[in-house]
Amino acid sequence: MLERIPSVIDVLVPQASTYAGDIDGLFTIILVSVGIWFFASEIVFFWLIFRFRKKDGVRAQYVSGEKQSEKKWVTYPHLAILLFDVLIVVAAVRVWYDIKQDLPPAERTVRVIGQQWAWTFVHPGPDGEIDTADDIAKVNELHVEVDRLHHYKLESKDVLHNFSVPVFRLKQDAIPGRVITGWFTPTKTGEWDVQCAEICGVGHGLMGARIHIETAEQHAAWMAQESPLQLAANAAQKQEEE
Amino acid sequence: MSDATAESVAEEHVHHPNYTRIYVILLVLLVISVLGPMLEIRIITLLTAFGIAVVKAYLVVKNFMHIDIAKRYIAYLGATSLVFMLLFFAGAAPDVMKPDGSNWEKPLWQQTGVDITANPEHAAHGEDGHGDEHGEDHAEDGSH
Amino acid sequence: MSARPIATTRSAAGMPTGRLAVWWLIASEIVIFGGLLASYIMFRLAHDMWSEQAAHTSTAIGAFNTFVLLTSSYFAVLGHKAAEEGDGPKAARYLWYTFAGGATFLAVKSYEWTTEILHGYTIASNTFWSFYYTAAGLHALHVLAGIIIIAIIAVAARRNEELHRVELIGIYWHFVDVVWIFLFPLLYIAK
Amino acid sequence: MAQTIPADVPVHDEAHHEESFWSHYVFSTDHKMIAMQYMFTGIFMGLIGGFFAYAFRMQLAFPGVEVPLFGVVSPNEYNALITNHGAIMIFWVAMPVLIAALGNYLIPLMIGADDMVFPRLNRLSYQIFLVSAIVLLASFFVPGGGFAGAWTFYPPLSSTAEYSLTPLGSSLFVVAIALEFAAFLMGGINFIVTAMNSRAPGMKLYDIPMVVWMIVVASVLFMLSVGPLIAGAVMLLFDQNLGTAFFNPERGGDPILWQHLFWFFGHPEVYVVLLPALGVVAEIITVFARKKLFAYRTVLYTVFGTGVLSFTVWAHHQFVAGIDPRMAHVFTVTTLLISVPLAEAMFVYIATLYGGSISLTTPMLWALGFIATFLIGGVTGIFLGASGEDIYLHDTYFVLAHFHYTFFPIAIIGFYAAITFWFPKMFGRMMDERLGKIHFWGTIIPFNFIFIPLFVLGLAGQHRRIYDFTNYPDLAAYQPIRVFATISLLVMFSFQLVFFYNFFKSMFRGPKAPKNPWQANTLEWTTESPPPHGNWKELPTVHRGPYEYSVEGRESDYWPQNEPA
Repeated sequence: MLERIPSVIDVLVPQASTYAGDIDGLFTIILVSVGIWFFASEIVFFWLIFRFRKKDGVRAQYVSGEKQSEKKWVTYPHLAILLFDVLIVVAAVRVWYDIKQDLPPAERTVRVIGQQWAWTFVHPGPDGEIDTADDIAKVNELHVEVDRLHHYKLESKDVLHNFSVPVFRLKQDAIPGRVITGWFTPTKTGEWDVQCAEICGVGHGLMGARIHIETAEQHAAWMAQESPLQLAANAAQKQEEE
Repeated sequence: MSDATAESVAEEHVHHPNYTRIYVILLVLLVISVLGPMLEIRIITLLTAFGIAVVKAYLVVKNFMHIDIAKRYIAYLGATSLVFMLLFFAGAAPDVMKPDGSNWEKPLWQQTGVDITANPEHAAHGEDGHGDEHGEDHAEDGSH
Repeated sequence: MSARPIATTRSAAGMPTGRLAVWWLIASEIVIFGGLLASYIMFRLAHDMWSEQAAHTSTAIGAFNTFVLLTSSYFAVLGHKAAEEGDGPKAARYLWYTFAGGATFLAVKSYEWTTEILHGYTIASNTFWSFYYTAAGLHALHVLAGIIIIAIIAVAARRNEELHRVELIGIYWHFVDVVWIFLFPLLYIAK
Repeated sequence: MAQTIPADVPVHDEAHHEESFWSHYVFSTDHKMIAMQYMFTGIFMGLIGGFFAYAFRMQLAFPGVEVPLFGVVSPNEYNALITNHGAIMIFWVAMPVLIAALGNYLIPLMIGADDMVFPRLNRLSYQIFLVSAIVLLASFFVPGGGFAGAWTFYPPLSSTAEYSLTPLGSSLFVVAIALEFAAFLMGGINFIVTAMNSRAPGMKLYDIPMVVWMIVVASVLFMLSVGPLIAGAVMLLFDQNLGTAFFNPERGGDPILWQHLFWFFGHPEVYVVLLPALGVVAEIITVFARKKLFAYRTVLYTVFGTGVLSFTVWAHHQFVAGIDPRMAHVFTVTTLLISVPLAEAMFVYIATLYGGSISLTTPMLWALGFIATFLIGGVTGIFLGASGEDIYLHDTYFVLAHFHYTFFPIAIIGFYAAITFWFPKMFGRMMDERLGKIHFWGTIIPFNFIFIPLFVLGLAGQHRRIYDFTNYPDLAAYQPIRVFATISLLVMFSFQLVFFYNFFKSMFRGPKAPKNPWQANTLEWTTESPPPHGNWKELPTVHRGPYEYSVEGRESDYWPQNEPA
């Protein structure tokens, strides 16, 4: 629903996951709701400064603001703000529920491991399961297939890290001693930044990775090329040649 | 100003409770709170240990610290700080107290309860036995 | 004594300044101990196996120390009563009894800790022991601060000076007592 | 004497003695001198914090360049710079200047008392604060350098030397912060008790000037929220140095616990520094609009409401930090709820201008500038409090720009408003209005030019605390925006020279200030400028509220609180 609202973030960062549109739509909703109040307040504010600037012979009025007829000028707006807040809460909670709390069944699972100062991504091999012999572990390189619902299992080996993929609008801290599960479904092929968004020591600034969103064919080809079985075979072949 | 000071001085000359009686009650409660847990029944342990702690604290605060004579807002102040601590507990406990939650788990949970390696005396004391409900923990400890 | 400002002698809130300040101090102490104990309780409820560790604390020593603190509190309140009656030397005497209680508490505590550390239960052994030493240690620091102040006040009270301070240190001392009343079951009894 | 002084209380007589330099400036127990000590220490720390900002902004705009006066910024130095910039600006600038300096200076003067209730405790509070500042500064020079794990010092990075690589720096950082808390606890108790007990005869609760209320409520918030973090700081110190494992998950601890302990304090802390600034603004706009504060009681209730609510919102800093997702719903609701009292406070201030006679003096410009810019900080907070949106915006430059739009108005604009307003009282001389206005425009315009671009960078997905964005292919293209923000910062800094010139020139050469240069009502304007030791020869009595301006049927448009009817 929210993704149909025009987005301002989209101009800067493409949307590459199913829920990116929701977050961008939510941004627009909040922008409009608070924007109205912000501009209204600033306009009234500057108008009052101009209108009631000091003039010779004009005295200020004595307004206590304690009378109901006067107080309504701040009471009504603040009730209206409460109303806008409710709207924002409802929208925000829905988006949050979909992204963080609800966990649709996975088609693929990747393990994401943060450590000082690199990301290790454990991809399932051709068998589609992680924690098996044909897992493909890559450093700072995440390969996912477009339009597949991925679960990530996020871990940290040492300090706090944060797995952030701006094109997905996704962010989650990695906590040592915890495994946090989340999900995403890529919708657009391409290659973008993955950042660490929680300070993790000297190398925090260098702890970037790249996400490669590939079509099914590209992904299969990559998997075939990188699978441990294939790599072992290549190595054996190389040895033979020597 | 002087009248306010006089007033506060007057306030101090209030009826003093019988301190000795309170003290004896406190000692009796102390004995109960020590004896209660010896029955090794969990509910009685909790009641005698913590229930009596609350009663003792109440007696001290009321009769020794004279909170009932002090201005009312002092009691509210103390209550407020306690309520905020409850709030803190309520906000933090879902993360800290639980082995797992919505979409997260702590895989190290089971093995980290007792860090035996840093505890040389454990072998000697571990076999004492402390009630059956801890049987599992012993098994857990044995694996280290 | 330096000059006391007129501000200190006013009591627009209906309470002598010193007593008001002690209560605010106690409120701030409640949240310090509260934060620590809330953290402890979270861990404690989470880890059933800690009772295994808690079993190595000495309930007898803990109970004796509770007795000592309750008794010292009793003397403190008797001192307060004496001070209100204007009997400085009597108040001072009771304060010294309180002082003796606090000192006994610390002596017993030192013996207890020495024994435990010699048995290998150090602050780093396990998170139960970390909380045990941190909470009891923070409390012991308050006892230490308390008896130092008690000594200072007792010396003045003997000369019938600053008698209102007997009440103030008393309130603080009772608070230290109350904290121990909760620490005792939390650290010693619950097993 | 209007005061009947109990016989056993010695009267101030040492004020008439010649005081030595040491007892007058260093070991003084006079609240005004302690306020000055806090203020100048705060300004000094502010210069250091500002210098840090200069160094790391230069690095961001021109990566790898040799920054003049600093040198090449290494990654670890960069992290240390941002960490200590944050910590200094909040704990060693905003807190001492807004709470301690203003509280010390204004509370006794505004409630008609001769000093704080515990002058020696007050002095001790400053001395501990000074030690904490020295410990922090010392931490930059120990082996390994200053702590570099962000001002929130999350463990395990802060608790484990092999991760942070700053073994001594991290411990000293924690010690400095703990000492600072101890100092402000003492100061806070002093403020609260003074305001509760030592009000001038006749001053009822609703006659207390708003800034005093605000400082007192802020002190209460500080006192009730800092406890868990003091306990946490002790636990962290033990983790660092004694081998405990409170926050170490491998041995049964939990790093999330720290985040709760920290933010349970950290969020009320925002209001701790905000409220005094709001109070300053209330004093100034009423004086220069010649208006009664609109709905005094409503303001007070919004302040109490904000204070209570501020204890219930802390985990919105941790939405994506690994807390249970279900908890986020609760904290979203409370966070958005807190916008209501604050919006109301803003509305009240704007409503106060209605029907006024507004003269745009320098302090008034700062106060109005506060409202205009703080509104931006306020509304951008809504984005971050909404859990769903925070997934994307958390820890981006959007957050950074947001809280600079709150903290800059609070700490910097609030300070300038207060200092230009009370300068005549503090130093007995007037500041230069023309220089003041140049300084105002030279600060407020570049300030917006620094941070509005950073909102855009945040929306583009740029994260905080990264020392060189050109390493990120998707972010490298935004370099011109970073350069623009840095140049704006340089412009803003250079205009601060105008302030310091004005400040020191006026302090020694400015025209003598009368007792009440702004024709204000509150009690501090009824004594000499600067007030003598003991503040008044005869302590005042209060007859009315602090904001009786332009009362109908009176010839003069102000009505001092102490003037009998």
